[in-house]
Amino acid sequence: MANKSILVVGGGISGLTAAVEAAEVGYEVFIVEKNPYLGGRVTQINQYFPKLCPPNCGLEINFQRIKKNPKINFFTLAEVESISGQEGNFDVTVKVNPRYVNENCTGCNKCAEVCPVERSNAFNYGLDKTKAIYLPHEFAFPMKYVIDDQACKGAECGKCAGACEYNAIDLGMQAKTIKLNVGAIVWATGWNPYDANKLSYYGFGRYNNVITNVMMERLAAVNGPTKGKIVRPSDGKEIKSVAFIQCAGSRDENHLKACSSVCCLASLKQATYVREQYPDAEICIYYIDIRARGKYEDFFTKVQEEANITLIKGKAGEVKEDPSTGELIVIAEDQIAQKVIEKKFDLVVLATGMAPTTAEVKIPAEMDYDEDGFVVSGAQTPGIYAAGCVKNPLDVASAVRDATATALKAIQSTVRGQQ
Amino acid sequence: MEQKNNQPVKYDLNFAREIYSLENGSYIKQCMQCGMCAISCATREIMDYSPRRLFNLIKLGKKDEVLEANTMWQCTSCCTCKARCPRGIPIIDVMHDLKKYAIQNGYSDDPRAAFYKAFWAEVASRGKVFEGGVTARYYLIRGLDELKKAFAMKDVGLNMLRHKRMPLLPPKKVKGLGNLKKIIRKAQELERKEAGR
Amino acid sequence: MKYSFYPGCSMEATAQANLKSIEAVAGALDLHLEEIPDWNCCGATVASGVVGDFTQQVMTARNLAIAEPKGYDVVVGCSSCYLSLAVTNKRFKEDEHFKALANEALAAGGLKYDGSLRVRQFLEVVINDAGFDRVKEKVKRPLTGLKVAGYVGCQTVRAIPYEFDDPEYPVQMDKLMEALGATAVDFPMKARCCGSSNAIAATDIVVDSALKIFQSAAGGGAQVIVTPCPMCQLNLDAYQQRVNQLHGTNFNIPVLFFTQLMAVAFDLPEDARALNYCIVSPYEALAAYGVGK
Amino acid sequence: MEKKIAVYICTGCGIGDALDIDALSKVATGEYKVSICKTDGFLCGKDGVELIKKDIEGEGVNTIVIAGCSSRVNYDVFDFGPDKIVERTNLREQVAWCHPAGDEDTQMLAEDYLRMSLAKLKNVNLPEPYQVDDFSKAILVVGGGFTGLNAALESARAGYQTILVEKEAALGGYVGKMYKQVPLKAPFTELEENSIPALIKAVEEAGVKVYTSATIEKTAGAPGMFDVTINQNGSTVQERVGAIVLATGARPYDPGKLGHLGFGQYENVITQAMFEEMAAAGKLEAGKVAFIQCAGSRDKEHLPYCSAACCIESIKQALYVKENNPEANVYIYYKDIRSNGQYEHFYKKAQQEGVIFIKGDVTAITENDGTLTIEADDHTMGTKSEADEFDLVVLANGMVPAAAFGEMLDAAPAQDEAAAAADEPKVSVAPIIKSNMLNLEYRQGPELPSLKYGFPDSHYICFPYETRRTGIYAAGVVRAPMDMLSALEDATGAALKAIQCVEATARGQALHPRSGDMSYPEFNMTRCTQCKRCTEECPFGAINEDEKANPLPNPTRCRRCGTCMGACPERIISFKNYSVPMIGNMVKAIEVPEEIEEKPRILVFACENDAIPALDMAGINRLEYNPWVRIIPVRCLGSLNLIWINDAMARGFDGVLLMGCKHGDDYQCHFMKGSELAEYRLSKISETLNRLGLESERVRATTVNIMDYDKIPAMLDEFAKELEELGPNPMKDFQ
Repeated sequence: MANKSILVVGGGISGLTAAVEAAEVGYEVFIVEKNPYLGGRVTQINQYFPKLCPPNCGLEINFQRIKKNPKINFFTLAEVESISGQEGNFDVTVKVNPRYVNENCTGCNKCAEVCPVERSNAFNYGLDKTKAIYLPHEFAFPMKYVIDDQACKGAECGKCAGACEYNAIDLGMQAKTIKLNVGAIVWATGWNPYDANKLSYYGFGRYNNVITNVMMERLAAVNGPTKGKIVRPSDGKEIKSVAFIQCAGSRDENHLKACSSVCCLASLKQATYVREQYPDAEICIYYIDIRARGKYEDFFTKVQEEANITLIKGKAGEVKEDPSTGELIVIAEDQIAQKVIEKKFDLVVLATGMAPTTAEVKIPAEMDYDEDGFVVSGAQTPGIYAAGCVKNPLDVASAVRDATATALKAIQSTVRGQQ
Repeated sequence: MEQKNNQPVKYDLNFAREIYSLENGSYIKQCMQCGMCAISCATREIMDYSPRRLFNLIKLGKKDEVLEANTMWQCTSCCTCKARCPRGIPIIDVMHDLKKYAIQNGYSDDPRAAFYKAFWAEVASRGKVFEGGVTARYYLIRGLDELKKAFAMKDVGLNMLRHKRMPLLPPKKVKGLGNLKKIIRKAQELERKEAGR
Repeated sequence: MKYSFYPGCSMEATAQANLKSIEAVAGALDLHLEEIPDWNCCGATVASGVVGDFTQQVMTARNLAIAEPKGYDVVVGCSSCYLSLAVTNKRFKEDEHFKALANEALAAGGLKYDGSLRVRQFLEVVINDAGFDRVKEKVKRPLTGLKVAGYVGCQTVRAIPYEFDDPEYPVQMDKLMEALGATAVDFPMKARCCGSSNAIAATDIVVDSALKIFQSAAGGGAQVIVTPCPMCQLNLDAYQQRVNQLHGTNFNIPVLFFTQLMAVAFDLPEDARALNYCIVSPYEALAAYGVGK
Repeated sequence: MEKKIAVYICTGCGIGDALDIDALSKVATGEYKVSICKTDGFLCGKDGVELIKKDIEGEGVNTIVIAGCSSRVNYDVFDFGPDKIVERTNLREQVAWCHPAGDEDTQMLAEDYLRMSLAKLKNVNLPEPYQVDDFSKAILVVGGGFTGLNAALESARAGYQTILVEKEAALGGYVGKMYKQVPLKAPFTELEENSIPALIKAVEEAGVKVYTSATIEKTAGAPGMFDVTINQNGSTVQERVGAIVLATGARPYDPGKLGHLGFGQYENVITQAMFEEMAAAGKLEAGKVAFIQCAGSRDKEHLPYCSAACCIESIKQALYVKENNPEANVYIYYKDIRSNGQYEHFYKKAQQEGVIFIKGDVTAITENDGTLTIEADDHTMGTKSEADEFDLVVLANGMVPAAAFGEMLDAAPAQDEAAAAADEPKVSVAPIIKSNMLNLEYRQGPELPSLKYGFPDSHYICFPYETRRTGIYAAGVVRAPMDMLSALEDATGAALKAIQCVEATARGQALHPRSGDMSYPEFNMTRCTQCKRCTEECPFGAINEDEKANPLPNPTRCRRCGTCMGACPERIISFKNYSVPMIGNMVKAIEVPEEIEEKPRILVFACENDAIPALDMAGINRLEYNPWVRIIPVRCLGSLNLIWINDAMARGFDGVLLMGCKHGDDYQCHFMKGSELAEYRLSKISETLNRLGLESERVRATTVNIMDYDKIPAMLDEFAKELEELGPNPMKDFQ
């Protein structure tokens, strides 16, 4: 008897969507997420283009849908270790890493108050710190604390365990293995921001005021490291000018060969963040082509008109720092003006693109990948489907559509498996 | 680019096709006009056209502008543009092709053309390079005026001489020079055959 | 470890210090270099501009063909030669059509190259094969307090990008200098072009490039510049006085091959250090490390 | 169901420290005569839950009040089965974590919240699902082009009976006429064979029932029971289906309007579609061809949007020419090359094949001796340019959705006129274009409302299949401009949504965003005055009207927002667990201190989708705010009935604040118009309030999104300050 349940790997917007959509048809779903919370990359985004609305709004609805639906099961801090079997009958081994905090946690924050150790806050891309025991962010679902075992001093400290009134802290918690039997698998492990350190000509990592677009989201977010104030990381100063460098790694044979699809719109969106906080700031976008497809063209037009940005046709070639002021000099060839220009900025934002997670970690099954590591669509292993940005670089709405489509593909696999 | 009498520049693909057929020429077609090369170049401030603009001129069919440009001669083969080009165009190799093409087609006014010829003559005759030899050949090609200019630099040369940096005698020729010459001749023959392919 | 060694033309002329110090340092680190017999010029980046890439690469391949029977990795001590040899070698490995054609040409001289060798730079061999630990062991006179600008130059890291270091902001040579006890200074121009062969036909370019490099090195407080490249070494060394004359500057930064500084730290004899070849005198800067005229 | 109520007060997470729990318990046991009221220090712990379960078993408790944390957390811990009513009184996030411990005002707040919960329960009943016998699970796909065929195939492959209706005699649509198609898979460089013939075969093999030369004459009914009248060559058939995928495609932009690019003037200036036909017919001999991008698109005078597919379609067509004759000269004039994603490889491929790309604006096209000359501003060269001797110029003339053709209907003319006459704000209504695709028998119009430019798209980023006509999902280029790869995904996604709709409908459950909700509005028709407010304001067109203007509800179209309930002046619309009296009782349960006590009261109606989580976030961040506020969550501000404002003012509340979602062009309301409608309704009562001597400023609407939690304290303090300036509500004395 084949199995009608579906495993969804990755609890970001694509995975959540695939899971919720399949469950609302009536299928049992398991979500395996490697972070201690669901929501993935979109939880770190301040606003979506083109509506400039907060991602947490849609996530809240999705979490409500999960909460109300007994057919959805999820594991956080979990990774798929192996897959065997075939369409309609896959055996999957899932490793669940220790949270060191059990289900008793009420989210009261007493533990973090007493924790003596700090760690770099990955949620804010290292722009600030949290305690070693922490709530990943205030919207975290599930709302349970977690311990970073790289930072935690363990039982020798134990202050958090002493402070917890609910016996929720288990410093000796071990990883455990879970076995699942499912009919189909949706792989939706998403993307990583392309490593800006590899673009040494832009000085990321050497110059504090060169940041990436994902960091910009955190700087602009009210629950970010600066409470939403966009400032220079080097000294916390307000900014008078900002440059956005498009195709930082994308459309590049040496880095990501594909276009990442979203960065043009993301930079236009981030220009609105800056404009809202700094009515007089100079905003320049260095680009090759502005890719605002379909109705996004309206957003492009609107931002151009309302945000008063300067578009410079020419990929930025280099960024230099004036060490005395922390200012950055962006050098580019303004192709319309037919000359090389050097302009000074307080902040440079690299529009780094999407590297699929499968560029680094492959699916433990027979699958094909393209030159950037994106999963090639089509059934290499029937019954395993990629969804969202692990397959194509997509904006959120497209990823959601793709995940919805993939939910049907997975359902079809379980139906075929019945025959 | 200068526009004569405000007349529209007329595209002519014939010259472009000729350039595209050079050893590395077909890569030029991949240029997406991003301009990364323009910034990467160590000598960009003194180049007539950035590689991007040069590729555009090729596309337009502006033969004289392209071949009279100093762009390829300013190229020092530092590889920055080649390492960075998002479209994977081996720009320095394209520049080699353009230098060769310019020399072959009689566009060799640039002093570097003389230097290149001198260098090659030196290699071809001994299998190794001897700076003294290259320099002598260079001034032979460029003539006396150039030598006068060089005189201003004599302290550099003297300093080198003083620190045993400029041997006056050439190194030994390659023993297998005959074979090397045969190899080179054969290579050139094959290359011509390939180009005509 | 045994290696086939390709010195290149400059080592017989302008860069004899390079040859001397490489040989000495290699010996000290148990790296056995065997010169490729009857090697010829690689054509540098100049020959292609006259005869095209193919002919230049075939000419280069003659050296590889001669070295192939031994099977050792080919070690190169010159950046420009490395560019020629490494790129040619890569084509043999990746482009079957090229390989067949090139072998047809080589056959005219009775040679054949299968593309089986690895082409490596001496700098990379020191770092990866000898290793920082062995280097540290050999240091007799730690270069404590010496501020070094590691001028890697262009082709060393960009011939095959990311092969062993970042193509634009390399760090490996700095680490090597730290292993000698020296301090590597922040040096943004460390991988920019020196002007290359324009030294003869367009000296302005070299003077201009050198100025920027000196400014950058001096900005970091460098006492000496080290480089793995003979062309870089020559341009920065020979034109330093000229830069000062033309720009009213007074740079006095000795420019050494990194191997010369290793020889100093290893306390190898003067012949290995070959400091007398330096045009800008290094003796003052290195006085504290047992170096005297 | 006879309710047996028990109250459980959790004292953990600081609640016990903040409040006098005994006094709080007395509210339950004393005021509300609840026989079981227990406290626990860790109610969500094993022992706490066990305590409750024991009472359920032993005492027959079936209605449980958890006075502790927010319902956003521990939803699973406090789930005691579908036959139990659970009410969560938020003493943690909304009391203990955002108000000072041990304070008199904090205690009053907690006691009021418990009162509100207990008062609410009087009108809360377990919902019973709406189910009828003859629900259909069949899926209808309208449109037999690339998207429609794929949607039908995917639906059939999932095991659902599928019906496909195509107006032309042959299936295939626009793509069917193509010579070849753009790559849909890695490496994204190779032209693919036209997939339509294989698709048609697959659709037939999958058992899809196909009607060609057929149109939809009428669509009556509702999800699970749509009765569709199909006209095939003049004769009609009726089909009952559960849900519909609308995949009627797009048409090329009218090239007749592109005279400036020589169309109509020169025979050899043609459109992308014409070129496909030429290529399919093997006529590819042109030796020099130019493609002009954005011919109509990205142009304020024509189509302001980008048509999304044209760049890669032109690249494909350029490759046709090169494939046929590698020596042909092919130029593409463009603004920006939009080969998004992996189509970058396709762009590069065309370049490698020798296609010349010119970033520039075409300024003139002329004909000389039978060939065409193009003048353009070449942007990357900074010159005017000219190229001549073109045999063919192909205009990439973009796309217009099939839904955009037809007469534009004004959905609510009566309301507009009235509003215009009274110079009052009016609620914007999405236009409906009579495009003759579905011919819905809906009171609000015969087709899907269009979002912009005639595309019946979803407005939501997170929920791109959100539809304002439940059970009808637009897919492909009728919905939004897109390329074929997107259309393929869209077709499959829409098929899933249609399947989900028929399944949820059969279970009697609501669809997104209140998915799973089994309550639905019930109408007490005896008191109906036929005012039409409910039928006009329903955002989903769920309510039809009979000829006497009586509302005819369709529960399976309903999305349970309660907008009808809020609109009804007679208060005849109720859900089993959400009603006008339920909220009214909560308002009345709040103790309003007398004027002399100088403790004003502010009533907040907060949308549970965004405002309530934002208030929770204020708590989680320990942001302190005004203790005079009492918060009542509502499903949507659209469900706000003005009687609640009346009640509140009459009770002596000093002010009422509505916290809803953003409205306007970028609205965030999950039910489209809820917050806008609430403001509209407020505007109607301001005069009445003024007449009663109550300043209309006392009642105010504001928008709060989920990330605005940091602004909430100031927002409330400011309102409180303004109310203080106005002085106490004069009605207090009449209590």
